[in-house]
Amino acid sequence: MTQQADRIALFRIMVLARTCDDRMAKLKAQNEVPGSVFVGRGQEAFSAAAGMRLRPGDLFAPLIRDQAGRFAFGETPLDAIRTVLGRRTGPMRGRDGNVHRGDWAAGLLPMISHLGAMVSPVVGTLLARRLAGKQTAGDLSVGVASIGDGGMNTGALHEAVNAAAVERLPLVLLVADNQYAYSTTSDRTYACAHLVERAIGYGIAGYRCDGTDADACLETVGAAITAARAGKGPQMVVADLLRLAGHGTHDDASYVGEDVKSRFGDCLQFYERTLMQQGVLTAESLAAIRDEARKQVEDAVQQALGEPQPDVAAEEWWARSERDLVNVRSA
Amino acid sequence: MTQQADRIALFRIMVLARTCDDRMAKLKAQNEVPGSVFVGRGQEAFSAAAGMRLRPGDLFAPLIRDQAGRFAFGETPLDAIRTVLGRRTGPMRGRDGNVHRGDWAAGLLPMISHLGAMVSPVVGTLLARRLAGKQTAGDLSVGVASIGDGGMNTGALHEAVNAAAVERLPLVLLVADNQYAYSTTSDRTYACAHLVERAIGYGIAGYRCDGTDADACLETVGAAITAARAGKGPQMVVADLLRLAGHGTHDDASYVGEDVKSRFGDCLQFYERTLMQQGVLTAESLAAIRDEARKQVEDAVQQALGEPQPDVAAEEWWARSERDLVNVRSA
Amino acid sequence: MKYLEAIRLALSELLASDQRVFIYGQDIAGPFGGAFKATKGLSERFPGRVLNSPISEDAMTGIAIGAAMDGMRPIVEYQFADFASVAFNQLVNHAGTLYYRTGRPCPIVARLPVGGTPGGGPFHCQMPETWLSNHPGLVVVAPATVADAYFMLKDAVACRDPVCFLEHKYLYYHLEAEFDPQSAEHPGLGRAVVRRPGDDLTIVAYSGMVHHAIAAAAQLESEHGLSAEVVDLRCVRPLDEETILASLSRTGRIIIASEGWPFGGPTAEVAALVAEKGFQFLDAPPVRLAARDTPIPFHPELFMAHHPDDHAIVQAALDLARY
Amino acid sequence: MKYLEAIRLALSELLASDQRVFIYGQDIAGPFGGAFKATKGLSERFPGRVLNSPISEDAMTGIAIGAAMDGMRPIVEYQFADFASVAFNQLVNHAGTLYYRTGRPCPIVARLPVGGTPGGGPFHCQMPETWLSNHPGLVVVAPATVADAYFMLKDAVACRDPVCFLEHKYLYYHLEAEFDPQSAEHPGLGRAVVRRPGDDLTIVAYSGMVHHAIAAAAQLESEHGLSAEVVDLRCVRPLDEETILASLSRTGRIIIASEGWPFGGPTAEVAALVAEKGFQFLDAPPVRLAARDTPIPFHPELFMAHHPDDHAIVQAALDLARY
Ligand SMILES: Cc1ncc(C[n+]2csc(CCOP(=O)(O)OP(=O)(O)O)c2C)c(N)n1
Ligand SMILES: Cc1ncc(C[n+]2csc(CCOP(=O)(O)OP(=O)(O)O)c2C)c(N)n1
Ligand SMILES: [Mg+2]
Ligand SMILES: [Mg+2]
Repeated sequence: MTQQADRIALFRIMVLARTCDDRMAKLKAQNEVPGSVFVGRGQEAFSAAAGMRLRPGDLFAPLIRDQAGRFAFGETPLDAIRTVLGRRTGPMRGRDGNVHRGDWAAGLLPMISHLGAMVSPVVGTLLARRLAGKQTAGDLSVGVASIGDGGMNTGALHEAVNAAAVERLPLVLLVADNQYAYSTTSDRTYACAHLVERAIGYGIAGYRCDGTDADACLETVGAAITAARAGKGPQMVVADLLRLAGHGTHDDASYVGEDVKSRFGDCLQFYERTLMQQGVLTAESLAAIRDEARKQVEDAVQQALGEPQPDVAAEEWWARSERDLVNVRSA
Repeated sequence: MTQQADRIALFRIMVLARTCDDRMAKLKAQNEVPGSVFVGRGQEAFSAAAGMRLRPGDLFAPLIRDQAGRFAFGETPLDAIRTVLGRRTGPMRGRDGNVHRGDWAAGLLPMISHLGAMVSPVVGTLLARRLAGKQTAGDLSVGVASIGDGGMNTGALHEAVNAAAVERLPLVLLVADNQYAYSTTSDRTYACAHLVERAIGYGIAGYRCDGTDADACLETVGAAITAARAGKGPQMVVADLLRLAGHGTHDDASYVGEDVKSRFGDCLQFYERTLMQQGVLTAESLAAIRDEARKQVEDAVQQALGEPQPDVAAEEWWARSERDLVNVRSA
Repeated sequence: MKYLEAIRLALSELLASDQRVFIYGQDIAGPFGGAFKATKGLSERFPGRVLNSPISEDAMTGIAIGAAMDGMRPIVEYQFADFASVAFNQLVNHAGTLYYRTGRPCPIVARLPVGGTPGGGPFHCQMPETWLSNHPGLVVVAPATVADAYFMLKDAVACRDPVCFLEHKYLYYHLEAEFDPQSAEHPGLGRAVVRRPGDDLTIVAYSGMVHHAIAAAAQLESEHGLSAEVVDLRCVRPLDEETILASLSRTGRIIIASEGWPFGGPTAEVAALVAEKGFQFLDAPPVRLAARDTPIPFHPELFMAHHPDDHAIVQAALDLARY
Repeated sequence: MKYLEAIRLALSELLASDQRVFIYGQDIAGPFGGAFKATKGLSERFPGRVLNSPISEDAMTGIAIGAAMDGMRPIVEYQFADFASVAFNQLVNHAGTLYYRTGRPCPIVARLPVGGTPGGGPFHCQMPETWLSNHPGLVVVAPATVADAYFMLKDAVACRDPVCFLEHKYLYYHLEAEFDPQSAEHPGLGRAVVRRPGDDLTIVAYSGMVHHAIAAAAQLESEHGLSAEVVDLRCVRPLDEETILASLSRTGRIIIASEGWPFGGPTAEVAALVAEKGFQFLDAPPVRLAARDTPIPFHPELFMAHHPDDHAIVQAALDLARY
């Protein structure tokens, strides 16, 4: 892809994610959504950049603000919305919901809620591929795992990143430092000058980028992913940005200080302005992208709303795949 | 204390610890010890240095190679040996054994086995003292916690050090990088060039020292403890050294490569030679120190061997201090 | 007063009356005041004693342990009980072992928002009492009423041993009742109480399930002329065996209902207890009602079908009465 | 062959026959070969497939989960089951939930050295089956014989679901027996077996306790003319209810013995099971024998007094027979 085409594709994804997040929030307000709705407003550029640089066969372990990265990696608006709506259709069949959707077969990991817990499974998959001889030296399939400034302080995250470093696996840790862990300010969650300083302690490459600058995200995240593919071991990219919404739609984020708000803009607005100024986008193409996104999302919403709820009577209450362990016997 | 007196005191402790460790190993060989025996051979200088710079009111959370630090902090050979022998006397009353001995009231924490788990309780005690107004600005009571190269990779360690950094508490983390985690070489446990690089990621001060050089240990650990007392927040000191024995007496350490052995000497031998060369020690004073240590340990062994075993019939099988919860009621 | 407000009132009174008390947890400081607002306004009223923690449940717990051993009475708020799974080791292997090992108790209170709400899904609805109860040393309580939420929290802080305090999330906002915080009259921390007397059968429950049991008892009375006695365990570890057996001795029939999973835990323990020590009282087999043996589903309809409710209890009671 | 050697043989055959199998854990690579030597020689024979891990139980488990979801059959060795407490979350909330949530099973095997040895103390002697069994999704097995150690480990790897494989440390070196690894005849993974037939009472046990039960049964026979049937659960989660109830239906009396702690878990579950579903068979109350409700003491004499043994079972059997 030419670089301009790439930038437009990135912008498209960001618009689509923003549109989808907004629509989900509206569905929540309309009482169509059983659980919480989490949005990635303000974090689309960083998240999308990762998805843009992944390819089939790679892994992506998104968290709660990664609608953009999910779309870039191939998730459909329909799967996103039908899961948020708890429909029987879609990957989680109403058994799990909202941001917990995923598909191991497609390399899109369905998160469990415990922060930090999704990184070691990515590491394990990458290790498995090496052991199984599925990797091509110099052109490795990589695994991207998302984490936030708060999640960086979980024991699970520490153990997983260290293990990846020891094995020199192609893990790319995407750290979205959005200044808050829920309501908690960064000064209450870590004490280093910048989270990128964690990288040296793990013995892995570290990168910083301005999460509000989409081109910078694409470039930096792209470089990290390229290095991982090349066999340079785990990479950590830390983006500075701000969550431009509540933790979930239930949260008014009134705790976010004006000073902080003044420091961070909206990556989508910035990118739109930039691409317009540079003539990469025109009023027409912009309108087309927006209409297209609205249509994609609206089509998905309408279809999802029409899809069946889980059938309680038919539900199979089985936590194990082996129905009769009495007969489980090795060949 | 004059600096020379300090050095002699340090040497005394190292000799006492080595003598005690050796005697415990002998007791184990003589089938007097129910459980495992872990020794700190080769690590006495680093461990003792910490204990030497602590004072009553401070905290020390030793691990399995800290006999020297324990003695320096005030543990008696008798409490050490009676615990290893499982006697009813002594702090653990035969309920817990060997390296798990301690006394919260004296600030000597009785470790649980799970590596990394003892650091957050030290942090909590330091936090409690700040909250209770028990600390004097500029002259804080500090908490030293030991950890090894292997234990540095536990989630518990990560969470605890980060929390201490956020609260800027006077924690001094003593990292003994003895090249192995049990049989596992460092290249299989961490990937950074040196573990001191973890400090920057936590936003705390980091120090390196040669664990085989007792003077260097005393100086570096002393500086770290002084900084912590002054209110400069958590400090991390990483010593390079080698465990000059098996993981426990049950382990012949045959996995330790000759190359590694050639790189690390015995801190006790080095210090003895240095102090003799400098005339700080004479043949006589050295002999006296050794005899004194042997006598102290032997007296403790003889007394401990004569002390009673736990009385099974009289054992109180209570895991809770409240015997009747039905009546527990707030005032 | 709401169940949540009773907890907040107890917390504020504890902070006001006991300098040893402080609260540590994620997002509990003002202006936010906690994911469920249990600490709303407290950090402002008690500066420096309501502290936000990093997302580090293992360290949060270890920090509370260290503070408690140094003479404080720390209260840890976990955002959801489900996340205390990563604090499991510090709770059971550290807090729970200190008294036996050292003779010094470890008075921490772990506040755990438990139980299901529609749409909560597999990781925000769990009941943790079973995996907190096997290791020795911990006290596990589960208040079902507004008054208990208040009094038992104070009793938990008064208790010298580590207490896991299970707060039911559904009750936070949905349960409201008047009570007199001044009243000296309330049952001790380890005491089970009869919420509703009855003669024909005993329904044992705890936490949110108590309300299903009471509703079921009312329906059994009005629609089926069956008199069910409802025993609220209040404290699941240790159990108040006396109260359970006394009720069974009167009724001869017993149902144990829980929102938790079926294998092991308090329902098994109570069923085993009555079989072992109440055998002669049993006119019929003890009946256990627990959740389905799967993760807790996200979809509200699946969620409602996942755990027993008053209808399930009524059905079981009718079958049991017929035995 | 010793119990430990049977495990090593199974591991080596699994590595030889199935390229999907690899082993991950602390100190398992050569020349060391593991804290208990279960993997001695295997890293040399199977280069790159027996990997030392950092001291990171949570990550070790998550790594196995990821590998399993990608088609491998990982075996994780925890140095002591006690330390799996810090892997609790990945085991119960991740491995255990994947099949129900996604429809894709997670075939990992967690090898957990369990049980007491004199002088082991509070953190090297624990039985983890109770806290591994409440959450849905995990299979928990506890081989008590040399043949089971071999066959059940192979069956565990064949099982599509996550299996916690409890290896008793005392049996590692102390239990020796001949068996034919070629024999196609062995009970399925979830099957309980009658180790010794009897008519007067049933003794249910698992893991190391099975041997106390067998010794007790022999003594009851020779010294007291009592015929005790010994049922080895083998798989504690899920339970083979059929075999337990069938034995009870013949004997009418049952003792459930475990080295684990008393509250909840398999002993409570089996007692509750027989009370619920075997009520009509019970000629006497079910009897539970479990460890003392304290941490496991270090001193050998306290340790021996902490858990039930053959003498305790004999005593309980005599009382039960007299009921
Ligand atoms: C182990 C664990 N503890 C607590 C929570 C509850 N929780 C969910 S999101 C969140 C804040 C996360 O902050 P951060 O990692 O910075 O991500 P952000 O929400 O800012 O994107 C918390 C505390 C959790 N999911 N997991
Ligand atoms: C969480 C946990 N996992 C495993 C163990 C078992 N174990 C005890 S000591 C040890 C090696 C520790 O290595 P290191 O931290 O380098 O300390 P050293 O023994 O070298 O002093 C291990 C794996 C443990 N105690 N805790
Ligand atoms: Mg954040
Ligand atoms: Mg080491």
